[in-house]
Amino acid sequence: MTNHWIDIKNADVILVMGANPAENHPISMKWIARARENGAKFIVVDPRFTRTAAKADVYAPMRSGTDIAFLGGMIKHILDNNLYFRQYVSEYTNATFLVNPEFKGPWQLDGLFSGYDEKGRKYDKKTWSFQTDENGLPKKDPSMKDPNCVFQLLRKQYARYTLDKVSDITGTPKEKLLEIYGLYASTGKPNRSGTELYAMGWTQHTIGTQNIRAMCIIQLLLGNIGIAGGGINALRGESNVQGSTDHGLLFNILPGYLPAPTATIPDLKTYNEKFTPKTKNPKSVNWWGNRPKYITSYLKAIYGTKATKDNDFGYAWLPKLDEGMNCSWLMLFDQMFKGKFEGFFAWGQNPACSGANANKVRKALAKLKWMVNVNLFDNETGSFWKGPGMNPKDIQTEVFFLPACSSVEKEGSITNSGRLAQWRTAAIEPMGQSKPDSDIMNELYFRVRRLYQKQGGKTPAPILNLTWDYGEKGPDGKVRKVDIHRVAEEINGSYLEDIFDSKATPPKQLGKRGTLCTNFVTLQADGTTSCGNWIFSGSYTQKDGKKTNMMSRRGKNDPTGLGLFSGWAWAWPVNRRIIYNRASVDPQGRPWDSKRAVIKWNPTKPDPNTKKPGVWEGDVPDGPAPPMAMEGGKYPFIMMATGMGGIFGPGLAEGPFPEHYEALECPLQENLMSKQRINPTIKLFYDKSSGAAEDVYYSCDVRYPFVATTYRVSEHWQTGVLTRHEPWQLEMQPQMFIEMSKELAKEKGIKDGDKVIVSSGRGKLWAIAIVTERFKPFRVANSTIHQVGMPWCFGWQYPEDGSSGDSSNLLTPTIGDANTMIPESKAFMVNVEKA
Amino acid sequence: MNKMVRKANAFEIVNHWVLAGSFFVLAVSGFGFLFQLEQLNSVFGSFNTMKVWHNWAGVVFIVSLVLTIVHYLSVSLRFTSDDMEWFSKAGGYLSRRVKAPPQDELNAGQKLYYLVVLVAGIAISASGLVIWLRPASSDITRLVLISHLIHNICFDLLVFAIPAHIYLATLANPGTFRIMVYGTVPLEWARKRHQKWVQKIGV
Amino acid sequence: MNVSRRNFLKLSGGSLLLSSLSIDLAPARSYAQTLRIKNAKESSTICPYCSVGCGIIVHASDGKVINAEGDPDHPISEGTLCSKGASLFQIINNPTRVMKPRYRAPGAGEWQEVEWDWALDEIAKRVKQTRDKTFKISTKSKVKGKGPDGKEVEAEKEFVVNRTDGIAHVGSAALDNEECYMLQKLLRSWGLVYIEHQARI
Amino acid sequence: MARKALLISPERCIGCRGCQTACKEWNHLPGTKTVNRGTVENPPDLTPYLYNRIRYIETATEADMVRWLFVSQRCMHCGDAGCIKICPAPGALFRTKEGAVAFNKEKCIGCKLCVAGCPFDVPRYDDKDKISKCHLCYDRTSEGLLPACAKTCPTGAIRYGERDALIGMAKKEGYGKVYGEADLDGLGALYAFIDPPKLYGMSEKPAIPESVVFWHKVLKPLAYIGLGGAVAAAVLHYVAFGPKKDEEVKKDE
Repeated sequence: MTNHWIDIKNADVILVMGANPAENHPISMKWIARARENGAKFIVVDPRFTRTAAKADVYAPMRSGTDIAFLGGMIKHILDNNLYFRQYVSEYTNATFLVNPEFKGPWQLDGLFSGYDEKGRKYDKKTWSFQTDENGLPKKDPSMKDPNCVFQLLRKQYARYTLDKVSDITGTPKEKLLEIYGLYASTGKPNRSGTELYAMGWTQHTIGTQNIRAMCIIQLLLGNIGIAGGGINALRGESNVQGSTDHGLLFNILPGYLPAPTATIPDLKTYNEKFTPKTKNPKSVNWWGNRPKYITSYLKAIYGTKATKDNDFGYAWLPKLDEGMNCSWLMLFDQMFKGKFEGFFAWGQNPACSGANANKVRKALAKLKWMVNVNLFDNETGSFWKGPGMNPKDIQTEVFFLPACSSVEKEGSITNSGRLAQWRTAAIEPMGQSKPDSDIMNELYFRVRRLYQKQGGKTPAPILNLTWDYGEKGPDGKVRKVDIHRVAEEINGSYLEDIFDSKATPPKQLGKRGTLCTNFVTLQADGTTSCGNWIFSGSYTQKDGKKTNMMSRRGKNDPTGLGLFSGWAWAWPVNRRIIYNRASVDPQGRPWDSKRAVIKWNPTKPDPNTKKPGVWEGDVPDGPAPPMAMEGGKYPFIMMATGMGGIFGPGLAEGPFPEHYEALECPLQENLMSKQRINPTIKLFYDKSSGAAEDVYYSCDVRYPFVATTYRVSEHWQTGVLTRHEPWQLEMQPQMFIEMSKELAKEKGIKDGDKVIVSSGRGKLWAIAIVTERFKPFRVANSTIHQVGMPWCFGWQYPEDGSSGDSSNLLTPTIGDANTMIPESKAFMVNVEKA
Repeated sequence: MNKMVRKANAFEIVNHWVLAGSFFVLAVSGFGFLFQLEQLNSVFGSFNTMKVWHNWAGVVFIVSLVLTIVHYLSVSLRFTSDDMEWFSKAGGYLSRRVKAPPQDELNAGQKLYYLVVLVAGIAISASGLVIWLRPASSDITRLVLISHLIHNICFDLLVFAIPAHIYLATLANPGTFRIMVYGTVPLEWARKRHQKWVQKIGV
Repeated sequence: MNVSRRNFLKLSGGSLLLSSLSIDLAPARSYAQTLRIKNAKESSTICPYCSVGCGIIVHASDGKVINAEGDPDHPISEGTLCSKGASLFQIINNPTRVMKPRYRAPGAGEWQEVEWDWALDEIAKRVKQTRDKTFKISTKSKVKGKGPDGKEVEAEKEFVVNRTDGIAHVGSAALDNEECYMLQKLLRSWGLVYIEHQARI
Repeated sequence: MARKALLISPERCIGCRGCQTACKEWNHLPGTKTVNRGTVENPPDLTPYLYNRIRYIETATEADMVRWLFVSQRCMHCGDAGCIKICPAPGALFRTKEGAVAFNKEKCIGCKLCVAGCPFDVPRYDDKDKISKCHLCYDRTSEGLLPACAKTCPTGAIRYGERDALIGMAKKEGYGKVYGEADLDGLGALYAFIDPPKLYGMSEKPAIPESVVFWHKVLKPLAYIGLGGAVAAAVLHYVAFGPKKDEEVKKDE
């Protein structure tokens, strides 16, 4: 989330598309309701009529997987009717930038951008660049009339997204499209704000990242980024999926979104050269220019005194990926399926139900030599060897199940969608023999380390040199019990030497040796600071010797009335509640909307640090620099090297502008928008010539004629490992179901409550039919398309009588987004028959 | 010594007192339920045990009632011209001078009382059973409501009829009560009240 | 008490007989029941389910959780919870929770309960075994460089990678931040690169 | 104390069933085994272990427009409560000082008459044959806490407070009529409906069954009158006419 949960109340228009907050984030509806009480309009666009849709002022159905068409039409509507926020667009985004004249778009190349390599299914992005001046800075046309400027290219790209075409693709009635376009575009005025809430409904597509990009473009056009009641807000699915991502539990990132090093980056210097963007524009903050400070401080945190300047701070000990090596989820299970792994940890996760194409996942697990499953409850992953179709005698996988304790039996912090890190205290000791996860890690750390100490082995250095000072140690050198506060301190970082601001005269002391860091601004690239995760620097601070856990704060003050609650817990970065908030003010530092001032520049009040007049008031600004138009002022989008919001986004795989492609499995022979039916850059696991039978897909195949989508329900959480064990939840939502329209049910002779068999190319399962008015057939390209929907919260392992059914992921395909490789489980093809 | 004639046998006496006893328990607890008389806790212990008493006293009552009804069926349902005359003179109870005409084994008032017991007894028993056992029914709520109504109407009827019966069998007619103790009455007493019956049995 | 008073008046007004017999049909009774959380220990936590981050107060007594309900001071949730948050109690006190480590031997048809020490030692052995067997100190990669003639050429070179491709990990978005940090640190120290979790799906 | 009540606003309800669960949590009610019957609504009815449940009502209006309504079903805490009226066991059903209709299982005799007396088909009996229903968390409210359902509701679809204030609030929010404002001496569970109550499965004019009213108003007093009347009549008769004398009979002969 660029903004935060409470901020939804500040919106004038709320668009929920790709999310179902009433069922998956119910408490967010409190803030949507609050906004509506203040007159806000609530729009829901969803293939099915959900509990969220039931509360909408305007609801529109849309065929699953056609979001870009829908949003492209909105971009066209905004541009055609001059509804964009002109000053914002021209001064805060790259709309004015001139693009390489060689660049060609889908309007010229029938669905492709310039530089496509058909064989490699990827683009050479050379032409996706800006024209630059002698300083290497992008050339601009402030009038935005140059035919090569981003703004004009945007017009050309979406000129094809006419109302008729969009309605034909999405199945949304034209009048609904117009109503929603008009309503949402009304937020293009300085005193109107519009927010967008999305979740897996956008990400779980082969074009997931571009779905979000399309909305980002709209939000930038309407000036909705950075303001209260605006933003583009991912509603994350798990209590700490934000935190676990922040802390780099992914193959491609280290904590704080530092890229994971690759083989051809042999040393820290090369790493820094490659990943530290540069700009000569003094107005550009270019925050990632600080990268060397963060990676060095990270290495100091994990290797401590063993990390020295001489040994490149232990950079060599970090595991490296081969160039182009992708270890993401689908690849991981593909490798496992091919028998490439001996060992596997499923730590608090149940891939046998949550993984797309779960049959393949379950078969893959059987190829492991050993597996460790850490959880509160037994689950389909840990017990895969006795699952449906498995013969335990044939399965040689050893499985260890380690019981973790629940979240109230230990201490620690979690980060919500709004980047708010909140501390949880322990109510009781761990029950039975269960242990906090941190203690399980501690035990494993120590035991593996002891083996390497005693027996030696392959490259023990990364293990032996790791810092692990997390509590009082016993005579064997083992930490008896993890003191989680010490971990929090390591993440926050500390000064290893006295730190001075060398630019100031005389040099000003920034930090005192041996104390906790104030925030990441004081981190250093020379090894004199240590910080486990730079974005969390400032979460556990020290003043006058006294340590403060900022994440456990319970301040209730809200002076702005915008719901920032800056004294409640702590949000990264530096307790900023709304990011890109410098875009909420005009170049002079005056809020676009004085009634909703996130920050404002007070030119007379002296800065407490410099004592010079001029200071920001309100939320923590995106950097203390004065407003853009003033001396020393900075551009608002500090994470971008150019300082500008990216309407033209050359970083993604498919192209700098989102373009509509159909899902891998879809009911249409061709894409109505272009010759390119599917995303040209996705990795195909199955081809007629190669790929496992498990990865097969069927598009436009009479055997699987219905579009299917998967989702969660309010009563269960993820695969249901926790909630299926709660009789209260199971009572409300006991069995696997499939929702379908009355029209389809009639066609198939299915009645409400009937048991049906749902099948796809990958598997089949039973479900109870919910025949409902809330599902309607779509009229797409003059044909009728039926859509069905299923939850994925059930599994064979519990309830033990099998009364719940199994996961709908048995049906989903092995295909992912071209950028993130998030599997496409929101649009695929199935058949339904009465059981 | 006056000659004695047998008016009631041992079965009749025992059955009468079983019926009377169970009714007494039912009536007292019934009042308790009707008006939530917590004072009765000192007798029954609690309303829960009172309910047990009420229900099982009801069972006893039903058994005894059935025996009573069957036993007196033949004599009670035969109404004759004597009865009409008895009614026209109100059994001689409303005047010191008007005398009741000669009667058979049971006078018309007694037959009427039998009828009340027959109708109200069956109805209160049946409705009580419905409330207690809640038989399977498509609309049990309605059935219970009707039963509840009947139960209470009958109760109202019985709480009037029973005291009247007690009065008539004791204070109003000295000498009657002994029938339900010894089973016999003096011949003279019988002659005056059940002349025709005495003639019939030919004492 | 308004209601029963009103009721009472109405009844007594409506039926003289009833009131004269002083039959109060709806007596206002205060049935004293002690609040079971009155003397419990309170601690604050955040809901473990979705990412809204609602506050929950947990009441514990004698080392047992006896109640868990919304934290009214929490600025986001203001004491409210959805069905999942409201049932936190049932996660903690749940007879189907696994309370002892388990092991499933190759080819076995059932789990067996084991001791922590044994399980952890065995896992450590396997981590080491697999790591030692599959550890790659270096791999070959193609890199662009300048040939002797000054032209750009692609050449294969050996690079240090210090990783194992023999062990993979998935999870865990439900751990605390500190645990996530420890976990990535631990896994990377073993050389794992196949590290994924819920964010990817 | 001013009478307290719940204000239930289906328009605000998002159907998350936080209230359904929070109620179970607070009252320690077990979950029961259910099946999916072709709807997400479950269990299908109130049970002894379910005091409050959300009903999901799907209505197809006009062309292609569908509405999905969510409404809480539970004890209505009638001002004139049929269950209390008909209950024979003192203290089994009672009115709390906040105005709720609560129960005491220890005093309940399991007669189930309250089931018949309730205009809303609310009371249920547990496995020990004791009454079970919403009691508006009077153990909480008497300590100044909100009922579990109202406390947990994210969107204010269930609000608890002084009854008069709630009615005022609903009117201010634009609801002309509040369901339960006057019926049965005012319900303790008020509903702000924009549609006719029938759409939500509620009767337009809820009332205690007529037979119960008749019984209460007529039969009950008659029981006293009957007993008293019989005794009085006997006394009067005895005084006026005296017992039948055997001598008189003799004289006559």
